[in-house]
Amino acid sequence: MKKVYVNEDWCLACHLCEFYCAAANSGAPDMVKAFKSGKKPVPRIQVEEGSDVNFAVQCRHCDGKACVKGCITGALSIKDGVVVCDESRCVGCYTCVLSCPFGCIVIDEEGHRIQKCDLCTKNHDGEPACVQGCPNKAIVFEER
Amino acid sequence: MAIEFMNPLFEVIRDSDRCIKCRVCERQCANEVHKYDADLDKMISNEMTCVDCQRCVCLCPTHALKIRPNENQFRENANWTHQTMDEVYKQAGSGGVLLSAMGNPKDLPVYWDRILLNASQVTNPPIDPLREPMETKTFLGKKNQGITYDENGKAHYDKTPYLELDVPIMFSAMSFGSISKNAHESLARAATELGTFYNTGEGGLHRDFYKYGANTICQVASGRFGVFKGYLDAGAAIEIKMGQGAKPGIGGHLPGMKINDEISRTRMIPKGTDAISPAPHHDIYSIEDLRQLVISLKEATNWEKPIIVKIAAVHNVAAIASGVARSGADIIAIDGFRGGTGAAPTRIRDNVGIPIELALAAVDSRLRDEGIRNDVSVVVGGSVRSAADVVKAIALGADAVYIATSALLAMGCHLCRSCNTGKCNWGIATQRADLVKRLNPDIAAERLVNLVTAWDHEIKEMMGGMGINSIEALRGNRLMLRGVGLTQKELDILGIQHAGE
Amino acid sequence: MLQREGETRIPAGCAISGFINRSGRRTNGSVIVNSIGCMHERSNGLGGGFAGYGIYPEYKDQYALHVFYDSSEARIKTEAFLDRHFDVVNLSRIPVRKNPNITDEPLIWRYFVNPLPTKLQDSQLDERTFVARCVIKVNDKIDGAYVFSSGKNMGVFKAVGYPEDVGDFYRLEEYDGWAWTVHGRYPTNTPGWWGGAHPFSLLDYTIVHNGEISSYDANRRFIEMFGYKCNLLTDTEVITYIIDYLNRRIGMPLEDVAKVIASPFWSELESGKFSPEDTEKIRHFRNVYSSLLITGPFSIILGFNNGLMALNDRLKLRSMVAAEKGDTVYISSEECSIRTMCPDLDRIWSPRGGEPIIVTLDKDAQERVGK
Amino acid sequence: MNYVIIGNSAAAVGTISGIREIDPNGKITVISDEKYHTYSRPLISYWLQGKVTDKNIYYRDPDFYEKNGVETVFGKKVTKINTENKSVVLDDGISVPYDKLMVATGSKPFVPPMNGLDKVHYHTFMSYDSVKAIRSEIKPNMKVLIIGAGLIGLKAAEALSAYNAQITVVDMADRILPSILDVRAGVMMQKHIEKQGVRFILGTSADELTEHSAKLKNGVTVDFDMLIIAVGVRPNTELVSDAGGKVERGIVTDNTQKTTIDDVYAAGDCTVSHDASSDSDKILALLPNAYMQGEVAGRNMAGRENHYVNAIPMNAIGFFGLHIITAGSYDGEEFIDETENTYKKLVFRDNTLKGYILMGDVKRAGIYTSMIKERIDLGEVDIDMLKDRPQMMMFSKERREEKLGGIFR
Repeated sequence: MKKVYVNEDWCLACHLCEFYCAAANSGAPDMVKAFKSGKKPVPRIQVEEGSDVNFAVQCRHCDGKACVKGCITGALSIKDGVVVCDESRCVGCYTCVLSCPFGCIVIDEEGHRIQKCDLCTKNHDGEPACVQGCPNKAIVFEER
Repeated sequence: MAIEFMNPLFEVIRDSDRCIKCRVCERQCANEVHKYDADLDKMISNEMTCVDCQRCVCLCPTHALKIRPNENQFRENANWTHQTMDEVYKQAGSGGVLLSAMGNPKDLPVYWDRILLNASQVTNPPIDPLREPMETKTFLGKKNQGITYDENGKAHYDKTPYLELDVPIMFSAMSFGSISKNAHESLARAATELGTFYNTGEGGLHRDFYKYGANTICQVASGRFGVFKGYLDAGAAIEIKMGQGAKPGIGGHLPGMKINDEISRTRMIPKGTDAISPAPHHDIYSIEDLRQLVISLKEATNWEKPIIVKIAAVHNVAAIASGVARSGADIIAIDGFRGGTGAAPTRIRDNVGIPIELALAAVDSRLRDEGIRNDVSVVVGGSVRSAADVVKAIALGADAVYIATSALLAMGCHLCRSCNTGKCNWGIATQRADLVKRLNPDIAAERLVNLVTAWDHEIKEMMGGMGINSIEALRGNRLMLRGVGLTQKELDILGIQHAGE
Repeated sequence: MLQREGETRIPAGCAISGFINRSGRRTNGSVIVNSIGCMHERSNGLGGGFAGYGIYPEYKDQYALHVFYDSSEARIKTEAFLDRHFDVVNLSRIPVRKNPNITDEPLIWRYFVNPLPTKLQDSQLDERTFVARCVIKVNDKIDGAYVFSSGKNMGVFKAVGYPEDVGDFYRLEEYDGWAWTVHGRYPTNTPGWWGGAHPFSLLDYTIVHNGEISSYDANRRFIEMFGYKCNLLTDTEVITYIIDYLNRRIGMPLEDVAKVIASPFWSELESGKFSPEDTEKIRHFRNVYSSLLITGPFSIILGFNNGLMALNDRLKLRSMVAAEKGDTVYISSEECSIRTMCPDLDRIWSPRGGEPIIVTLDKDAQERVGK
Repeated sequence: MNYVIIGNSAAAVGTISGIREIDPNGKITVISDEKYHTYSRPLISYWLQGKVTDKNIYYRDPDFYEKNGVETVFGKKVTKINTENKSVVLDDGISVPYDKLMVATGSKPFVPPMNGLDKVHYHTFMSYDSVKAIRSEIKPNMKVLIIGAGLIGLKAAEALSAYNAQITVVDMADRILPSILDVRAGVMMQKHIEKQGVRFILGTSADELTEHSAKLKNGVTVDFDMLIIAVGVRPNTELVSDAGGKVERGIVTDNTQKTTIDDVYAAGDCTVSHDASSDSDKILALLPNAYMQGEVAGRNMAGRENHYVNAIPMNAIGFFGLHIITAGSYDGEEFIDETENTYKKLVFRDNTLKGYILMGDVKRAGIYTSMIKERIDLGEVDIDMLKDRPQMMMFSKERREEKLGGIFR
C-alpha cells in the first residue's frame, strides 16, 4: 500500500506540509480562505524540529491499528487499509490519542474531536497535499 | 548609532489579506528579514538585510509576498546613479574593496541577441527531429591524428584522449566550497545521466563523488587545492585554470569560516584557514611553463586524459589561444566576461574582460588561419543562457559550451548575487548545514537533466530547421548566422554577414 | 546587381547523369547529351556541363587544362604563368559550334602540359599537388582567367545554357570516353557565369552534384585550413576539395571517404550492423573528421582517373537511381534518362542514403586506357 | 464451526472480528440480555448529555451483524453453560449448542448496602436502559446526589450538569478519581469540576437514606431529587464459576483468553488481565482492552493461536473540557511538571517508563504509552526530550526509522 514517508535528511521544518494539509482538509477552496474564515484549520501532519534533524509525522496506517481497536464510538475504521475517522461520530474521548504509538492523532481542540491523516482520500486525487506541498521532496508517497 | 547613509535595496510587499502567518518566510530567510510579532499578531520585515533571493516569495503558500526594488531614490542623476552613490557610501563606511558575486550585470552588448539563425526554405528541406535522427554527440580533444592504410586497405590511426559528450553542453567549474556538497552532487549526477561532464572547480573532489569520475573534469588551479595523484586519476579530464571570465587576472579567496571539516579534507588545507588562490600559477609565468604543466599532468596520468586549459576572454585572447593550442593541451576553454563567480571584486567583475562571442569568433578564426584548429577543441562559457546561445556559439566555431549560471538557476538560484555572504537561501552557495539541506539532489539533478534535455531538444529543432542533422555540420558554420544592428567591424570580427546580405 | 559564383552563395537544384564502362569501351559523347536532354525541366538554362574520361588518348600523359578567359589580357597573363611552370605540349582553342541558345561565350582554350621538372622540384610538392596549386593560383590570382578542367586524359565542358545545348556547342559527338557525367543546373539567382556551371573539377576529380548542403560553411572553413581556397562558394567545389583532401592527400579509399562525408548515424553504429573494427573506425572518423561530414541534400557523381562514385546524403534527400547493363553502370537523377541511354537494363535500383556506388575500370582496362 | 458469544459489547465485537479474520464461514451467534444493537457503553453519558443521539450511540454500523454473518439473540439471558454437551441454556429454557464459546458478560454496577436503600428510588449508571431511566426523570434544577467520585460518577455528573442539575458528589475516599489520578492531579481536577458548580463531599459515606435526603456519616445531610449510585462495578463471572471454571477477582484466562474450561473463552471486563506495567493480575475494565482480548480470543477460537500480552491500565477521559490521559502504574521515580492548567507526571522504574498522568495537555500521549508497552530502555531515548513532551524525536535515528519507516541513508 502506498503511504506517506518522510526523509528527515531533506525536511527543512518549513512547516508548509502542515499548512497544505490543514487547508486541504478544511473544505475551503484555497489556502487563504481556509485560514482567513474564522476557525483555524488543524493539520493532520506535525513537524518535529530538532537542532539538525527535522521530520514530519502523520498516521502510519500501521498494522497495530490500536486507535481503531480502542475507539469507543466506532468513529475510526479501516477503509482499504487506510485508517479513517468519521468525525461526526467522534466524541473527543481521546482514547486513540492514548493509543497511537506515533502520536499521530491530532486533537481539534475547538471541535472537541480528533482529526487524523486519511492520505487525502477524501479531498484529493493522486498525491496527498503534504506530499504535493513539500518544497524539498522530503515527503514522498510511495509503496515500500 | 551612526547615520546609515544607505537605505534598503528592496521593499518587502506583504499582502495582509493573503498572509496567513504561516511563518514559512521567517523560517526560510537566512538573512532574517521576516519575523512574526506575537503582540501585533502579524509578520513584520527588516528590509535592510533583504537580498531579493526570492526564497520567501517562492515558498509563500498564499503568494502574499513580493520583493520590489526600493522606490526610495536619491535625486536623479544620470552620472551619479543610485548604485554608484550607494557604492561610495558603502566604501566610505567600510574602507574595503567592494565584493560581488555571479556575472557582470552591466548593460553591455549581448552579441548572442544580435545574431540570428538561418532556416531552410524550398531549395533544401528542413529536417524534422521527431522523424529523423538528429545528432548532438560531440567529441572534445585533438583531431590532428594521422591515418594510414596498409596494402590490405586496413586503416591504422592513433587515438589521443578525448571526451565524448552526448550533448554539447557541460557544467563548468564550480568548486566545492563555493557551492555546497549537495549542489556538487546534483551536478555530478546530472552530468552522469546526461552523458556529459561537470567540473570540480578548484576545490578538489569530495570522496563521495569519486564514483562519478567518468563524468568529472578535475580542475587544477593556482591554489592547487585538493590536487594529488588520486584526484588527477579520478576524473575523465584535467583542466588547468589560468583565468576566469568574472575576474581575469585575479585569484580567489574562500574565507576560513567556510572551511569546515569536509571542505578542509577535500581541499587538503587546515580547517578554518582561508583558502587563497594566487592570481597567477606561480609555476607558470609564460607559455612555455604552461606547456610543461600540460606535459607534467599528462605524464602523471599516463597520457590517458585530455588536458583542458581554461582562460578568460581578454583583449588578446586569440593570440593566447594560439599559444595554448601549441602547448600540447587538447581543449581550450574560454570564459567570457559575463561568467559567474562565487565572489569577485566588483570593479574587476564589471570592467575586465571581453564578450565571449567576440572572443570565440576571434579564436576560432585565428586557429583556422594558423591551421591549428584541429590541434584543440574549443569550449566556451560565460553566460550561455539558452539553446539558441548554444547553437550560435557552435556555429561561430565552438565545439561545446560550458554552462554554470544556467545550471545554478535550474537548481533554484535567483541571481541575487550574494554568494559571497555564504547565506544562500537556496542551499547552493553556502556551507551552513541547515541551508545546504534545502537543496535536495534528487530534485536538483532532475531539474538539471530536464534543462539540458530541453536545450538539446531545442538545439535539434534549430538544427533541423537549418537542414542540419548532425551537430558537427553546424560547428563553425557561420553562414547560418546573420547579424542585426551590428557595425561592420563587429560583423568582421564575428565573421558573419549582416541580415539581408 | 546579381553577384556571381564566388561573390555569394547560390542555392541550386539540378539534374545529374553519368555512366561508366568497366571494360574501358569508349562511348560517343552524344549518348550522355541525350540522357540529360530528357530531364530538361530539371534545369533552367543557367548552366550545363559534362565530364568525359578517356577522351584524350593521344595526350594521356599530359594534364589537359581547359581555361575560360574573359579577355586577351587574361590569356596573356595566364599563358605566361603556364610557361613559367609547365612545358606546354599543345595549345589550341577548344572547337565549338555556334548554337543560338549559347551566347556570351568567353575565350575557351585547351593546353596539354607537363610540369617543369625544375619548378616541380623546387616546390617540394608531388606532381599532382603542384598542378593543383597552380590551378588554384590561376583561378585565385589572375583576374578573368578560370581553369575549369585539369586532369589527364579527361576533360570538362561547361557553359551557361541548357546542358543539351552545351553538348551541341562543344561538339561532344566528336569525343569518345569510357565514362561520362553531365550536369544540368537550376540555380536560383546567378547572372550566368560560365565558370559557375558544373561539373567542378580539380585534376581528374570531377563532381556533378544535385542538392544544397547545409554544412557548407563548416566544411569550407575546415578544408581551407589545408591550402584550398573555395573561390566559387559552391557545394560542388567544396565537395571536390574534400574528396581531393581525403582521397588523394590522405590516401583514404573512396569507401572510407563515403563514411566520412555521409557517415552512418550513431543509431546505425549502435545497432551492431558494422563489425567492431569498422565501428571503431567510423567512430574515429566521426571524431577526427567530423567537420567533413556533409549534411543537407546531395546526390553526387564523382569522376576520377579510373572510375565513378555515386553517393547520396545519408537521409537520401535527393533522388538518384543506378542501373546496370552488362559491364556498363548508369547513374542518374531519374530513371528516364538511364532508359534513354539503355532501354533494356539488367538491373535498376535506388541506392540507399550514405551508401556509395563505386565503379572502377577492370584491372586490364586500367592498364589499357587509364593513366 | 459453531461459535456462540455471550455479550454484545466491545469484547463481543472484537471476538467477531477475530473469528472472521480467520474463518469467514463459521456460524456465529451473539446472545445478549439487552435488546439493543451493539452500542458503546461509554457513550451513555454523552447520550444523556445530548452529545450523542440514539442513532450514533451504536458501536458499529446497523448492518454489522449482517455483514459479518452473525445471528443475534437479544433480550435473552444465558443462565447456564452446559460443558458436557457444549451448550448454553437461555432463560426461556432453550439450549444453544456451541463448539467454541465466548463469555463476554462484562460487569454489573456494585451497590453497597446502605441503611434505607430499600426505601429509596435510585439509579445506577451502567447501561443504555439506566440512562434512559434517568433521562425520563431528570428536570432542570433538580438536586442530584451521586454516590461515587470515580470515572462513572463523574461522567454522570458531567452529563447531568447539562440539565442545570444541582449536583453533589459524595465519596468515601478523600479524593476524586483515586483509581487513575494521584493526589495533586485529583485536587486539580476536583477544583476544575467544582468551578462547574458540582459540590464534593469527600471522605464520608451515606449513613442513612430517606426518600429525598441522605444523612452522611460526617453529620451533613444532603437533599436530593435524584440519587445515583456509582461506586463501582463487579464482573459477571457466575456463568463460568457455576460451570466449574476458575474465577478469582474475575474470570481467569490464559493469554489466549481461554478459561480453565475447554472451548470456553472469556474477554473484557469480566476477566482478570495481566498488567504488564506492574506485573500483577487485575481487572482492566477498559474498552480497548476488551476489544483486543476479544479479537485475540476470536482468532484462537477460529484456530489461529495468538496471545494477548502487554496489557496495561490506561484511561482517556475528560470532564468539563479538562482531559486526562493516564497509563501504567505509578510506583517508581517520579517526574512532575505542573502549570496552572496542565499536569504531567512520568514514573520511571527499572530504567523504563512505567506510567504517566497527563492532564490538560494530552497531545501525542500514545508515544508514552508505547514506551511503557514496549518497555523501551531509557538509555535509547533523549530523556530531556522525553520529559519535555511526547515526541518521536526522542528516539534514536534507528528506532525512528523502524517506527516511521522513513527513508534514511
